[in-house]
Amino acid sequence: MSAALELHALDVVFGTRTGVRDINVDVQAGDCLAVLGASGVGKSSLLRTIAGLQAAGGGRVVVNGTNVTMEPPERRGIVYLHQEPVLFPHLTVLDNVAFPLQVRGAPSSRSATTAAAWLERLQVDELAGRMPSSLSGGQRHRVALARALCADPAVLLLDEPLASLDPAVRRDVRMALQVARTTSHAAMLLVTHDLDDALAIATHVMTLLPTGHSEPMAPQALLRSPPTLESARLLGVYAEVEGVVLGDGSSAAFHWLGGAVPAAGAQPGPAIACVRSHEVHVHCGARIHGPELIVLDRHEATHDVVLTVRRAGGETAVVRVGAGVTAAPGDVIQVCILHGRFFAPG
Amino acid sequence: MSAALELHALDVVFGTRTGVRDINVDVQAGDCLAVLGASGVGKSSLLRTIAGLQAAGGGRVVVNGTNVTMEPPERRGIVYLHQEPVLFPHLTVLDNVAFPLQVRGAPSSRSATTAAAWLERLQVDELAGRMPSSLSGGQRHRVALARALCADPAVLLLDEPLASLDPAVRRDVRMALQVARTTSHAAMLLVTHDLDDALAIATHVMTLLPTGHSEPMAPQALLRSPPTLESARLLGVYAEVEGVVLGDGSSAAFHWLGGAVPAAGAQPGPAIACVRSHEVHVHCGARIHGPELIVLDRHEATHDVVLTVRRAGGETAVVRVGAGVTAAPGDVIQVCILHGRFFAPG
Amino acid sequence: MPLALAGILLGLPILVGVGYSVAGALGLVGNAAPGGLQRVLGDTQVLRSVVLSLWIAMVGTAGATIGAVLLALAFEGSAPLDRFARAIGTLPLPVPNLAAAVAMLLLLTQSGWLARLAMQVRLIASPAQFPALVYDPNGLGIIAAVIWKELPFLLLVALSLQSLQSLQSLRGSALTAAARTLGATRWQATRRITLPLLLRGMAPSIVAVFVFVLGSLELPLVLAPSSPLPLPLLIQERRQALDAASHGEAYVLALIATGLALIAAGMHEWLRDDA
Amino acid sequence: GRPAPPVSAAALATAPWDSVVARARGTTVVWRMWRGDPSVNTFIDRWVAPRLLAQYGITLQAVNGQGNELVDQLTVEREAGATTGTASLLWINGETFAALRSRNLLAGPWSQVLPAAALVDSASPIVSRDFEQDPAGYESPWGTVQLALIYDAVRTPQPPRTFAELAAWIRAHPGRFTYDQGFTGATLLKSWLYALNGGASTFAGGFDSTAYLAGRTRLFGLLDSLRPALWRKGTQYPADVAAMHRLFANGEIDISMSVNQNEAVTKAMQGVIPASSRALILRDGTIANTHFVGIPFNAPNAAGAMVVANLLLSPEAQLEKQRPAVWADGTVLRLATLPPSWRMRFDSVLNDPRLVPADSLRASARPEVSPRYHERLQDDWRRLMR
Amino acid sequence: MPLAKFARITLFTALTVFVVTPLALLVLTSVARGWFHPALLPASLDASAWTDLLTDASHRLALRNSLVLGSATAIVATALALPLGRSAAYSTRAIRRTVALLAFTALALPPVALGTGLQLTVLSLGIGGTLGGVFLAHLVPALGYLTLLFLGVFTRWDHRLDEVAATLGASRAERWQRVLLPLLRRPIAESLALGFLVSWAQVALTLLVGGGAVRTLPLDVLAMLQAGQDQRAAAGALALAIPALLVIGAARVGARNTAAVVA
Ligand SMILES: Nc1ncnc2c1ncn2[C@@H]1O[C@H](COP(=O)(O)OP(=O)(O)OP(=O)(O)O)[C@@H](O)[C@H]1O
Ligand SMILES: Nc1ncnc2c1ncn2[C@@H]1O[C@H](COP(=O)(O)OP(=O)(O)OP(=O)(O)O)[C@@H](O)[C@H]1O
Ligand SMILES: [Mg+2]
Ligand SMILES: [Mg+2]
Repeated sequence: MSAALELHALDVVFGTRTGVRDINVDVQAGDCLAVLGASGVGKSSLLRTIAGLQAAGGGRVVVNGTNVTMEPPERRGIVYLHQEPVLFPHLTVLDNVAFPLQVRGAPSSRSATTAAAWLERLQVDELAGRMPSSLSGGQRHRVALARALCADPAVLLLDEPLASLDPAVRRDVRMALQVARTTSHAAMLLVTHDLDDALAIATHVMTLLPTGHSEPMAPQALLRSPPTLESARLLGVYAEVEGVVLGDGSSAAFHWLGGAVPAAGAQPGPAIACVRSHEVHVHCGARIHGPELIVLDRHEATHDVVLTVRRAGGETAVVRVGAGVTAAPGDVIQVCILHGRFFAPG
Repeated sequence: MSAALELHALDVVFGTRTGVRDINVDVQAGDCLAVLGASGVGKSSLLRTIAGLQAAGGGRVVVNGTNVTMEPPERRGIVYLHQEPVLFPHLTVLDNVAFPLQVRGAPSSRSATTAAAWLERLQVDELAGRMPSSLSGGQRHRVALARALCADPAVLLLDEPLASLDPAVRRDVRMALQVARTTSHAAMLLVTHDLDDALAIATHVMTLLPTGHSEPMAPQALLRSPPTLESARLLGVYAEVEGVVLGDGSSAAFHWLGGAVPAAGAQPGPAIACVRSHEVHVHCGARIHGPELIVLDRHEATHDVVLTVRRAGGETAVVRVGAGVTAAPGDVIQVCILHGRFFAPG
Repeated sequence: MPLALAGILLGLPILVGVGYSVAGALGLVGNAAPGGLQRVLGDTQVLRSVVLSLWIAMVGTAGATIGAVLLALAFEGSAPLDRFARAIGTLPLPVPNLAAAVAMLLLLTQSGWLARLAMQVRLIASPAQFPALVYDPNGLGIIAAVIWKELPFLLLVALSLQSLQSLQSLRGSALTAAARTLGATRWQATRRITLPLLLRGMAPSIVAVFVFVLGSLELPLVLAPSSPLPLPLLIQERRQALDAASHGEAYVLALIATGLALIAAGMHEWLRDDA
Repeated sequence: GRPAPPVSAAALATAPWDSVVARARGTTVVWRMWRGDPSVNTFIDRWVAPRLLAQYGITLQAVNGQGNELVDQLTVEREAGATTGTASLLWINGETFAALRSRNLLAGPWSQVLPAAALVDSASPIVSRDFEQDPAGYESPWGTVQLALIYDAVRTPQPPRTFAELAAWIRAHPGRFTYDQGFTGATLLKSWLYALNGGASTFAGGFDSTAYLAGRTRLFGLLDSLRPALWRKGTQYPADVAAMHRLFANGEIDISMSVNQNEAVTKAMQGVIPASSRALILRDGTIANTHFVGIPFNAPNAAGAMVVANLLLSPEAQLEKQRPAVWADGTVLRLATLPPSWRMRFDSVLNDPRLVPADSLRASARPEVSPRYHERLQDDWRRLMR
Repeated sequence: MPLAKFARITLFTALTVFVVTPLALLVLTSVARGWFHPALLPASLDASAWTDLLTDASHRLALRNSLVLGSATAIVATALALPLGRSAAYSTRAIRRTVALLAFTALALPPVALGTGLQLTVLSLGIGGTLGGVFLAHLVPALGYLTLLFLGVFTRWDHRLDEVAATLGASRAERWQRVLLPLLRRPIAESLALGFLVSWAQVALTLLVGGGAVRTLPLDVLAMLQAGQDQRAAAGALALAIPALLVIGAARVGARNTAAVVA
């Protein structure tokens, strides 16, 4: 069976110039492809092109085996959720959400029930009778999402559906998206800046960068070994440690001011190591062999701690370490990187 | 010296009813108060009330010692950044950013230079000549932010300035906000859903909940010991473990299906423990005393791993553990909670 | 499809109209003698007519625009005074031009109501002392009528633009709110944000008023000076003269009038950026 | 498809009158006429129309349109190949007739076959000629009028009685006289042209360029010398006679005028000018002319139109129309040929003290000359004097 | 706008005087016979102009013609201009400009040029001198005005509303029915009123294309005016204004739901 959504050599146009080139992607029904990319790289434009809201620069959009590249938006079976929610100002929240059912001719009592169910799943059921102009930012986002989900399309394009939500609501909305994906077998494309979203909902993820786009891969694979430095930076979980790779092949090692790390297969020369906080061990006081570092600054982030350290010589480095690490400015520590991904500096 | 911004018994109105009541807050020049709150709780309305865009239900807004409650917005010395960026559609990006300088009568060459500097700091300098309608969502946010910062006001109210940005850009924007706060000595109020923002920028944080609001406190304090279960949920870093507190006073202990945890001072009775991932130790195979748990599900999130576990009896629990934990479904483990915050179930 | 229909319904009559005028100017139809162009170009009366008509259209349109914008901005609220002012401001809209001309005649001539009032309070002693506003070579009476008649139209346009804007931007006028919290005074927000946006929206209507006033016959018919004669009257006079030469000139003049109006419209279309 | 072209007036003229009347029964006649005067409208709508309907079953639809509008309309209709036009009857005279005739836009000849045509005063040069042109059966007369000045007996107890007196009066009363740019003003200028150049006979017998130029020089010289004493110092002129009446009524000027000598009475009755307004005929003589009805070449209902034209010539219609309370329009009938009872009725109307006496009219009436004079004078005045 | 209360009241007073005085003069003139300089007010009142106007069958015919023409023009021109303005607004810049220029030309052509051209067309269609022909003629300037109106509306229209409706599966007809028309109630009401007014006040085109055979109220008023019948002309002018006022009022009521801002 062919995929629910296939993009063949799709080119996306920004204004007058071609921005993103040659996208080739299949999304099966029930799958979700997350798209990660820097701001302004063309994610929204890609989605709008697939939805038929702007003309493709080239290539084809195929839905369930049918080439829809020339079809108007309403005949593609694709629903697009705008990045900034657009609600019909003259309809109540409930009528907004019931809209896609009503245009499909559903009896109004049934469409109201379905719409109300979606509102409830997204925790905005008590807003049903309100007009959109009185909603808060996050409420508007959720109502727009409820409306898109209510349409129950073959292909669902979601442009940052989870922005502007607090973590508690976000978790529930993720769940609703999961439900939509698995129970209604929609093929989803999800634009997000948050890898957590991709990990929670997506079956695949691809990165979109000014330099090009990656092939879709499993979200965990991206998290563990991002293909490029740029894509690593998109994830926001890596500390970047500068150093140099010496030796090559299986004996290569990455040398930084905190010591050396085995780096089998890395290219020799100046390198940047991307390291997650749990891949770093910190020893307070000097207990193991290796250089001693003075902690200059400690910044507690939500999930980890960012330490700025200096070696006696004067060079400094920034490392992210586990939230349990207690090292404070002035302390002398040793930092042992257990694992890293090594890239040539950008 | 009085604070740059003082709110005295401020009531915020939603449509016709009073939503948030009795806000009393001081923000000193150069300080930043982050406001965390569930979607729809009234954060934007609070900011709009302070800015003078909607009338207060009661109370006073004082800026640098002057009561401005009855003043029009432009005479309050307060700049408000809308949650959804509002750019002037007939002005270029540069002119948008230079707008606040121009209305203050700055010579146009100087205002253009200053505006361009802000654009550069927010990495949108190459958009200077564009019209707003051609910008991407994140670009629009950044331009609006640049414009607000360019105004260099005594009080800066920022409504989710960091939404819609990818992690790399987000880091730079946080830095720009830091600069603005420290160099221009603005008093800032920052609405965000992301505790990381508060930790990076804010000197204080308060939570806004349907049940009421907290006193401002240090961001780290909130992260370490949130005052209520609801505020803990806002942070998105805690696993909630159900159990019961037995004993009281200093001998109280929290019993859950994975064992017991000292819970000095906790109220006896059913309780929920909020536990961060680094406060949990996992032993694979049975090595320490305590119940054995079977891993039912493992979900890798960006910063940690979410495990669903079951005791032989049949009860299940969800715990968040460090990203380095390798336990997989089917494994038998022991989970030791080292530390927790204990609340009566909501 | 609608575009094709437009081509037929708008384009065809225009084509026929312009074509007929060109044929008339060349002396091919309608008992018109050729050579009108040279005669018209060498005629100072024509030049004075063109200048007068442009002057009337320009000042009248400017006056109506300023008035409409002023009222739209001053009375945009929802207080009773605002509603009342908007209702009164649009009151002359349904009054046909002809009626407006009569009303201005009754008001403004040297023996009109204003003159009578002036006489009553002994400002003047005879009609001739009252300033000649009607049948006036500067067209002041026509300009007054144009403003009286077109201000309501432009006001309506301005009001409907304002309402469209507030309908679409979800929380009231977010743009002015943004401007004001950025430190713009109410006046600055008006001048830099509201006004430019309003004028952009009104621009086609303003040009339409200009174009309409330039060609309209009814007001000059009742209020115009006999010398110089506004262009539409000159066209009519030449057209109704019985000799073939005048007929030819009428068509040339009609083309000149169309050309002037189209230059205005073209300038507007050209200057407008569609961002 | 298009309806077959209707029977032309010329063809009908050869048929017996009864058959014309029969053909007209139950039809509608659209008559394009000057609809500006409520007196005329009332006469047409309340007197003529009901009688047409009662006697002939004809529905009369009187609509606005005069002069060159008609010429234009018919010209375009012919260019468009419209063999069936809109109007069946036209109110015309003078230069309009000339223009229509020269372009073959009129049907005819037909007017001589109207039964009532026998009553027309064909001996009168004013009725039998239209601006020196022979109607030649292409138009049928139905009323005559003569140019008169109108003054307010209270404001101006001693009005000028000759053109010379008028010039002196203007100089003595600066700013109190003007003339309009329309037909009435042109008729005054033409009358003045006669007076300055030895009478109408100088210009009789077709257009004579040298006579015209010599006369024009004299006339324009005089007008130029009068200019500073005119209303608005001669820089502006009222657009039409209605505007002039308005100035007169409101005391901006002291003398108005009309091509219908009796308008002083009818307009005063309508409240357009003060009740103390009077008419006077300048002794040097003023122009009198006749108005006609014509049938366009593409009239959809020529038979009906002929019946209407015939009714207009009936003594009943002519008498009614002449009543000061109705319209005060002069008759075109030769009263001598009428039965005595009719003559008496006409006499009683003509002797109405409010009207200009009939003998004074007869003595001062001057015929129209070639329409070219009218055209040239109007055109030259616009170019040289305005 | 930044105006003090005092300034607003002054402005309001000036506006009222400016607007109302001419209208009041029309009303007075329509009931005054022989009201001449220097009388500030008429000496006596006289309703004859009104009774004539209302009782005269020929005026009633003119009124009926005017009403029929006005309504037909309003409805047809709106129905055509709305989709035209919309598709032009969403087309390329070149098409947009062409349409705008066409619309301007429809307004700019002097009646002599447009009218004669139309007259020729209408005559060769065989509908010279009929209501239908005059209706076609009125349609041209009305279409010009209304196309500009909707072009303006749709260039500032948030077309994401269309996009959402389309991707949610609403067909073209449904988008019109459920989104566009409800949101456009006010512009449509205005367009109807404006289309009516364009036809209602039309003199020159009616005269030319109607060949004089189609009588409308403004033509009657023009004739009265040219005869110096100011009293009747004033009554006629007011008679012209009143139905139009009703139309505008109705439009306003029709638009009420979407026009909270406007009284
Ligand atoms: N009309 C236009 N002319 C020129 N550039 C344009 C035009 N429209 C969009 N762009 C550019 O195209 C790029 C892609 O825009 P798009 O909205 O797809 O970005 P995005 O990836 O969705 O970004 P974000 O995460 O900020 O929403 C942006 O850099 C934007 O500035
Ligand atoms: N006119 C109104 N009538 C009724 N309720 C209103 C009105 N305006 C706003 N509200 C309600 O007020 C509450 C606060 O809105 P506000 O925009 O301040 O929320 P918020 O905290 O900023 O939420 P978010 O994070 O989603 O932006 C919302 O629940 C909203 O529905
Ligand atoms: Mg985007
Ligand atoms: Mg908000």
